[in-house]
Amino acid sequence: MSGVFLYALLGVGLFVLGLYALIIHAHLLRKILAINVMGTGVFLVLVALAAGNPDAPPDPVPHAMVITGIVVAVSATALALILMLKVSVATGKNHLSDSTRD
Amino acid sequence: MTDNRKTGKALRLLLVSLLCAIAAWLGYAVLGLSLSHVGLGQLVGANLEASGVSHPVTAVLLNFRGYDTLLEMGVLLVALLGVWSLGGMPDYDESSPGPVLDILSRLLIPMLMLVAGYLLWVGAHAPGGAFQAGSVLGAAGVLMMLAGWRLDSRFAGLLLRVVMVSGLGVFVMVSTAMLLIGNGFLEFSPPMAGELILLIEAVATMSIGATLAALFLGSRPAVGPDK
Amino acid sequence: MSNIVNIFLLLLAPGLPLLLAIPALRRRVPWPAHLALLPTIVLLFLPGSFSVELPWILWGNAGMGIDTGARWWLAISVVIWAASASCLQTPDRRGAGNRLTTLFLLTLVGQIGGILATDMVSFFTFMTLMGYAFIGLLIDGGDEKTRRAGRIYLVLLILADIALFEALLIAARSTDDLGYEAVALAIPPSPSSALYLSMVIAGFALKAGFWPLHVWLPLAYGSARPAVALLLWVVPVGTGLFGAVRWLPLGELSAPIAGTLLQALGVAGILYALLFKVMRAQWKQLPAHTAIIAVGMFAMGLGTGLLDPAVWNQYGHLVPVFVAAVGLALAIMIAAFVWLEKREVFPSESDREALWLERWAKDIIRWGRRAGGDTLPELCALWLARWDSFWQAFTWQELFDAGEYLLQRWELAITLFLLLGMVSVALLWLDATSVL
Amino acid sequence: MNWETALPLLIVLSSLIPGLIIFFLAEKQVVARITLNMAAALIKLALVGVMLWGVFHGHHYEIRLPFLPGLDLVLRADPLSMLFVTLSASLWLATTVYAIGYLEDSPNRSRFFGFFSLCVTATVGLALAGNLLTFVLFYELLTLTTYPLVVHRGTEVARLAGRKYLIYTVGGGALLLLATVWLYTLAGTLEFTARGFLSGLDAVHYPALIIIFVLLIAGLGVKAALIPFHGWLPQAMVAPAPVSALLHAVAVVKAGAFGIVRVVYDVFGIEFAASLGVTLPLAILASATIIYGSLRALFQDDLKRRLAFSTVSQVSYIVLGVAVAGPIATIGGLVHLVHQGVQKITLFFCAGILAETLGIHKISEMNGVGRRMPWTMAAFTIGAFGMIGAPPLAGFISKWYLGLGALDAGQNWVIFILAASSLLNAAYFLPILYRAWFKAPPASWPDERSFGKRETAWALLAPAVITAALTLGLGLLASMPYSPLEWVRFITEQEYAP
Amino acid sequence: MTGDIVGIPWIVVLIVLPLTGGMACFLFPTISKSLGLIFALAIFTAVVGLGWQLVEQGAQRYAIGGWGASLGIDLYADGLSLLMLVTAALVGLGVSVYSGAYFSREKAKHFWPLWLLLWAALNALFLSADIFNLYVTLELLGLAAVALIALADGADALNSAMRYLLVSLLGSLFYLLGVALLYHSFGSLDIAILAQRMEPTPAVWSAVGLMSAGLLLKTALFPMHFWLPAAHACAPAPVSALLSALVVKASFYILLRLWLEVFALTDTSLGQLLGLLGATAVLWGGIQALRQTRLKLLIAYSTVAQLGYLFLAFPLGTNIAWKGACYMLLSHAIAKAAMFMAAGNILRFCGHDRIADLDRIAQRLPLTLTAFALAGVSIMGLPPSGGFIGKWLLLEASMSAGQWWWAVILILGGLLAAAYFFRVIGYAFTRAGLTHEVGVVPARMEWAALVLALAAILLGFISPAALELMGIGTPFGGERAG
Amino acid sequence: MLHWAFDSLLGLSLLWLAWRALTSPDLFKAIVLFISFGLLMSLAWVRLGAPDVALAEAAIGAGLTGALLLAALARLESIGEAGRQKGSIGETGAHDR
Repeated sequence: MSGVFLYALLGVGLFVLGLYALIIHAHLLRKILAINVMGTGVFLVLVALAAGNPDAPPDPVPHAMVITGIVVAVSATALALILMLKVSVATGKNHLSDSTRD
Repeated sequence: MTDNRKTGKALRLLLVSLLCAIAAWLGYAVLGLSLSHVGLGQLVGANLEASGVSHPVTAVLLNFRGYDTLLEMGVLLVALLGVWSLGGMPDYDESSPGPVLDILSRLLIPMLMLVAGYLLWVGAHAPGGAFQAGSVLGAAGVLMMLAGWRLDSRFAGLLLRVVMVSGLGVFVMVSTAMLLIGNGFLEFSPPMAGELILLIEAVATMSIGATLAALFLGSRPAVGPDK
Repeated sequence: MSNIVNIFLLLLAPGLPLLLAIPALRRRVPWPAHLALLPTIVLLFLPGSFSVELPWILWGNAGMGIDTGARWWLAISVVIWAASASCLQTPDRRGAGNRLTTLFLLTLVGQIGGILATDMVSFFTFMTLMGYAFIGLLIDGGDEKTRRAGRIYLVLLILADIALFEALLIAARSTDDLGYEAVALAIPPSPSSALYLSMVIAGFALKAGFWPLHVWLPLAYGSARPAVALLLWVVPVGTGLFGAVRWLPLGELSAPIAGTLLQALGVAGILYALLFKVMRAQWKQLPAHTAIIAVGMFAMGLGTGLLDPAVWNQYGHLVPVFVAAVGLALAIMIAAFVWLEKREVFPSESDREALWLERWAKDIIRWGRRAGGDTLPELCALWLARWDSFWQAFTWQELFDAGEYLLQRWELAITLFLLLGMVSVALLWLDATSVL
Repeated sequence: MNWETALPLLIVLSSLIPGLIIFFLAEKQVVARITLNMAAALIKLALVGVMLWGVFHGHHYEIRLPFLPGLDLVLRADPLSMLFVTLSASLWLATTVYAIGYLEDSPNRSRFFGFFSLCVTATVGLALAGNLLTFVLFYELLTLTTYPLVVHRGTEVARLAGRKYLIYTVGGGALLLLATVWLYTLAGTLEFTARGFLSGLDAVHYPALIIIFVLLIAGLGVKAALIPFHGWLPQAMVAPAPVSALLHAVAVVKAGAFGIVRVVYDVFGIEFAASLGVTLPLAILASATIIYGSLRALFQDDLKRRLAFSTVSQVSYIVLGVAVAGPIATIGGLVHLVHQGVQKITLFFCAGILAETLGIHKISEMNGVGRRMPWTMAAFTIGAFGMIGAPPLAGFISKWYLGLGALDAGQNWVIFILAASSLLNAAYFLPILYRAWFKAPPASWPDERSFGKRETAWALLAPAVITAALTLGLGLLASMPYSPLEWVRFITEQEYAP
Repeated sequence: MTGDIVGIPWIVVLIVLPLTGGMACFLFPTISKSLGLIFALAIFTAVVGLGWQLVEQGAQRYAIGGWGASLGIDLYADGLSLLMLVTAALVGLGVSVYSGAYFSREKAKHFWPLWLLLWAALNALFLSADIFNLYVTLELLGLAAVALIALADGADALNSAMRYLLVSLLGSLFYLLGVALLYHSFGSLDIAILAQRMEPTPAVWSAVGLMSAGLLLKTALFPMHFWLPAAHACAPAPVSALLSALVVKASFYILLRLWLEVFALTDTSLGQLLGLLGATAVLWGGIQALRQTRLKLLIAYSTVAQLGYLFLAFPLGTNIAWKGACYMLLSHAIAKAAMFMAAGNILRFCGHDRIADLDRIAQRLPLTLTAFALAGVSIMGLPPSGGFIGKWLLLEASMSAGQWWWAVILILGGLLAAAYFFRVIGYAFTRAGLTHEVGVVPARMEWAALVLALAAILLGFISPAALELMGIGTPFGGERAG
Repeated sequence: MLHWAFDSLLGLSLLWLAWRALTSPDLFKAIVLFISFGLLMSLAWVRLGAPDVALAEAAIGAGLTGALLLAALARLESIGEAGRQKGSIGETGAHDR
């Protein structure tokens, strides 16, 4: 029972940690990593709480949701990475630059 | 300069404390959850019979909440489209892999394919399923590409696109076909539900594998601005 | 039948000159100025008083008609107009002859219409037409002095029109019918009768050149061309006097203050003209001063009428005769002078004397300039240099320099003064009627 | 849809549709454009004539279009709207003729005439508006359709003038909208009703109503060029002369004034407004505008600018007439709506003719112009005397009723304002006339165009002469049946009927 | 016949059609242009069909797979969904027509499948009644949008696409965490069931906060709008149109749904906060737009401002306020799409979009400028446009709620909008200092923009019907609901 | 008790790995740490009774994502080098390890 909350809290921790990293790092690759960590945190909250009742088998719906989420995450990561590369090629920088203002 | 650093430090401190507060609040909220009424587990269990598969997660993924999965296939396709639209098809010029990788890949790839097949099949009643199988297949593809294998350009056209699209396509087709035979959308009648799910999963596995491999490949654009 | 002829003639008397005033219509007409007088002359010989109501015109109760008083006045006018028209037929010097004729005819329309009008609004309308057309006549082709006279008269005319307009409004408030008699009957009991009287007196005093508002008269007499000089009495002065008689509720009302004031004005005018002008023996100015004296006498008469209605009722009918007589006399006098001048009896003299009205206005401007134009801009420049373009539009310097015409400037001064005056009058009046 | 419903719509459409078609005509299709323009103007006038007759005989023309929950778009013909509609339709015809002459050979004529027609559409719609919402709609439409006309020349000056115009009018529109919504939430209706629809409201709302009144007047005052919202008007003079003419005489300025009339009579109701104590401040504001506009006009050397400030001054007569709050003053104010329009359009026509024929823009260039262009200056003279209020011209009638009405309502101070204004009007118009008629013409004009024997193109001169004749006719024959004065009396009888 | 049409499960058709279309265009890139148009028309027809169905039968609930909530996923269509679908269909059709001429062959190959999948995501999102399903659609939408932005070449576009991707992912994760909390609080993902079981606990408040934050980030409400101007300005013109018109509205729609049904909050302090942010957005966006020197950036900032309007309904919370916001949303979508298209035309014509050098566009590109101006009219909220209706309703709501300050914001926002749009229009009349090379603008692009702009104006005339349609299934509560 | 200890240990290592992965100055190290994080994560999924998720995490979350990240890093570095060689792009952050 307590393990459930332990993992759920861990999920929250990962989420906030990822958020922190996302904000403070400029490097795009790090940002992408941070987003992934955040995602894992959220998944952890979902799944951990699904195992709430030790007597019954865990709720499969959050599991399915997380699997969906993982696939979504990898798709997004793939797109993000290639976009990052393109940005790097185009600007020579691997962080975002604000160049829309004349 | 030092001022900047100071303000930067102060800002960071502020951020940390803010995030700590958020974490604390979220933690409090999570701890406050009463888990006495469990989610849909029992409901899933009760309807498992009608789903056509015996493994609850697969049942949820492909039957109860199959629509999510359908859209998820769409997400994969969009990611692929995005990657392709950014760089087009990747370049074929690649340094040759080392001998270790070469041998390893010769050994690993057939095994991975086997694993994928197994996962797909077992998914109906035990952990496993299309995504896991697909990703294993994808891993095999990645390995093959690391080993220098490239898709023959003859297959890079329509055929490749068909493979990429097939996962989503078959899913949509089958679901819509249900509509046409008088069921609801995505409503698999129990007698053939298992078969249909397997069909969808099989095609999806192949498609997912191909897509994941293509995503990997696509992440290697040519250097320099491409027009 | 005869009635229709009468009405036709009544309409034609101002109508024909009006039509002829349009250059295109008189292009092929010989002697248009004389021709224009024809219906009026015929009208003079129709017996009896008659009148016609004109529906649709203005607000419905306008009318024209002729009675004994009007007939006298009309007769003398026609004579003088005919004389003037004869003088008009001089060779065209500056290409303005065409326009001069137009103005001449318009003035004619105004004057004849004014005489024939049976209600105040029509009279006012015709008189306005006459006034402005006459100014045009006066300054058209005139020299600087004439123009100055014209400008002064223009200002007086505008003021007069305003005053008379107010008077009209008061009258209209008292009665729906703006015929002379109806007004004369309605005004005495009205609470605004004092205001009405003062407005009417002010208006006609301005129009007719009562002392001390006579300044333009000598100027005009001195410099206007003969045709115009002949008309000076009949047109602006005479019509003004004629109007005053008609508009004032003479014989119905006893107004001691107004009466005394008028008498005083009359006496002052006469004395002024006698003492300061006639004594100087400027022969050429004689008609002007004669006119001033005549106006003064007329003012005395009016004052007496206002003081004692009974006297007016007894002798009022003589007024037109008097005016007509003076008019005729003046016309003859002018004709004589014209004749004399042609024989170069008088040395040409330039009257350099500055007019008080103009001097006064110029002083105001000068003070204003000194106070505002010289000191303020310096201060402004000091303080507001930064606000360059925006504020400069509003500096006093700009304000004064922008008005490039003298005329405009002193109109402004007068306007301000008049506004001030109006406010004080208004305050007095409101105080009197205890509105406040 | 029967005839009585269709007519208001048809009147609006009669300029809308041709306007839209004109946009798509090529520059070269001169004949088609002229035909379309003239036909539209004539048809509109005919329709208005029919409607005028109908309204006089008690027919009820109304069309409703559901627009918002609980609120319809309403086009309705009542006597007051007919006054404005007739004015717009007739002067549109005149201005169209004039504009055809004026814009000969200039670029972008299709755009110009298109917006020109739309502008009239907006004006007519505004006149026929049966509730405040519809009014607001057309009011904004008017802003939008006049803007391209103001910047038509496409110069930097025009752009800046357009900007200023917009800042004022859009701002005004916003205030109007705010007030309208507020009013709607308070009263639950916006239908124009003779003698207002607010008098039944709870006294708790009176302070709000006063604020609403102020907002409404401010919003409308922008177009009516009440001080301190008049700043756009002189700037907008960069527009071509027909636009200025339309802007001043018919469309924009009048729309504002007409709106104020509507608000005071048909929204608040004059008695109710008076009991709220808002009419006196309005009258004072109008008076201040009258005097201020005239004073500013005195110092303008640019002819159109002088006329513009004159408009600032003159339009406030209408407001003043309304604010004095009495039947006779109402007659004066409303009739001035028409009279000022006719007079001012004459003056602008003439100013345009001078600019177009001789290149004269400044008063100081006008020496002796009467000799060169007698007909034009004759028309100008009539217009100017009308403005001064000399009898028997149209302006005299307005001034007469204003003054009489003020006396009648016990607001004696107003006649002093009228007097001062007349004086100032004379002060800024007569010098022009003096110059034009009695000064010697210069050796050559700034930019003279030859029109053969005639003094200028007939299409330019004819409208000016006709409106000048109208100025005379409207004054002289003021009591003729169907004259504006008679019509206004008809309106007033309804508004003040016991 | 009518029964047949009404009987078709249009809800499903609306999702399947664009999905199929996307796949078809992907498979057959050479004919993607014609395929895309055909599918666009078909989707439009389907929306009409659904509308008919809703009118005939009221709000529709469709249980996918026959399971029904909360085991399965339900689709739900009421007036609000219909509004969004119609918005998407109108803009989508316009964009489809426009894009047919806009993109080169190479780009079109990528554009059409992405666009149709994006449309699928939109339709799925508007029809979903399941909060996790909404997450999936959000992701689909976000990725498609990112890919579309990146279709524009150049560093700026890539930069802004990247930023948008990160923001979008972050927002989705916030949302997903909220979903997790809600699911574990109430054991269901269905909106209706959640609404029944709703009770205020810390977890629910956290979910409200998280989901709102995530969705606001995606909706770009001030101060979370930082990513929007660049993204919307750098994207290809039709994509800008889609983003401003539809994509940001999608997350707003979810927020609205949650707010209206799930959270049904009586405590309005959060609503006041949203209103305040909205008001700030209106002013800030307006002022920023006024300061821009480039046309597309101006329009993008205008979007920031206009999004602010939508949030003014939150503190008011009345039926009429919601309807006003929704009408605003609809007309803004259409007008803004038209405006971006017009800007695209101008960009192609002049080769730049510097406002001060527009160089007599009024003469040379009249249709486009007309489109721009008409769209501007709606955005400014001048009558008789759709924007006016929205503004009127919001004004009415705020005045009757006695919260007049929102009315003032609305008015000020309109004034600002007028200021920045007329700045553009003013320069369109003048001659620029230097003349530019003139590009060819296909007539199709001009007309697409113009027709959409006209639609934005015409929206003003159909409001009674539109408001009635919007009210199917009473998504905004009763007429009197406070 | 043992479960407790295991869970705590697992949790702490996950947190530490995540922290290191996100803060490590060397990008390559960071990615490797992230992959290990993913693998450890699948252990956690198993502990939570979600073997399906564990499988997916191992295959997709750790495996494929890791491969994608590594490949991306490699390309990023080569882009940086190319930029440096060309000399056109002075500032590059590819090597901020």
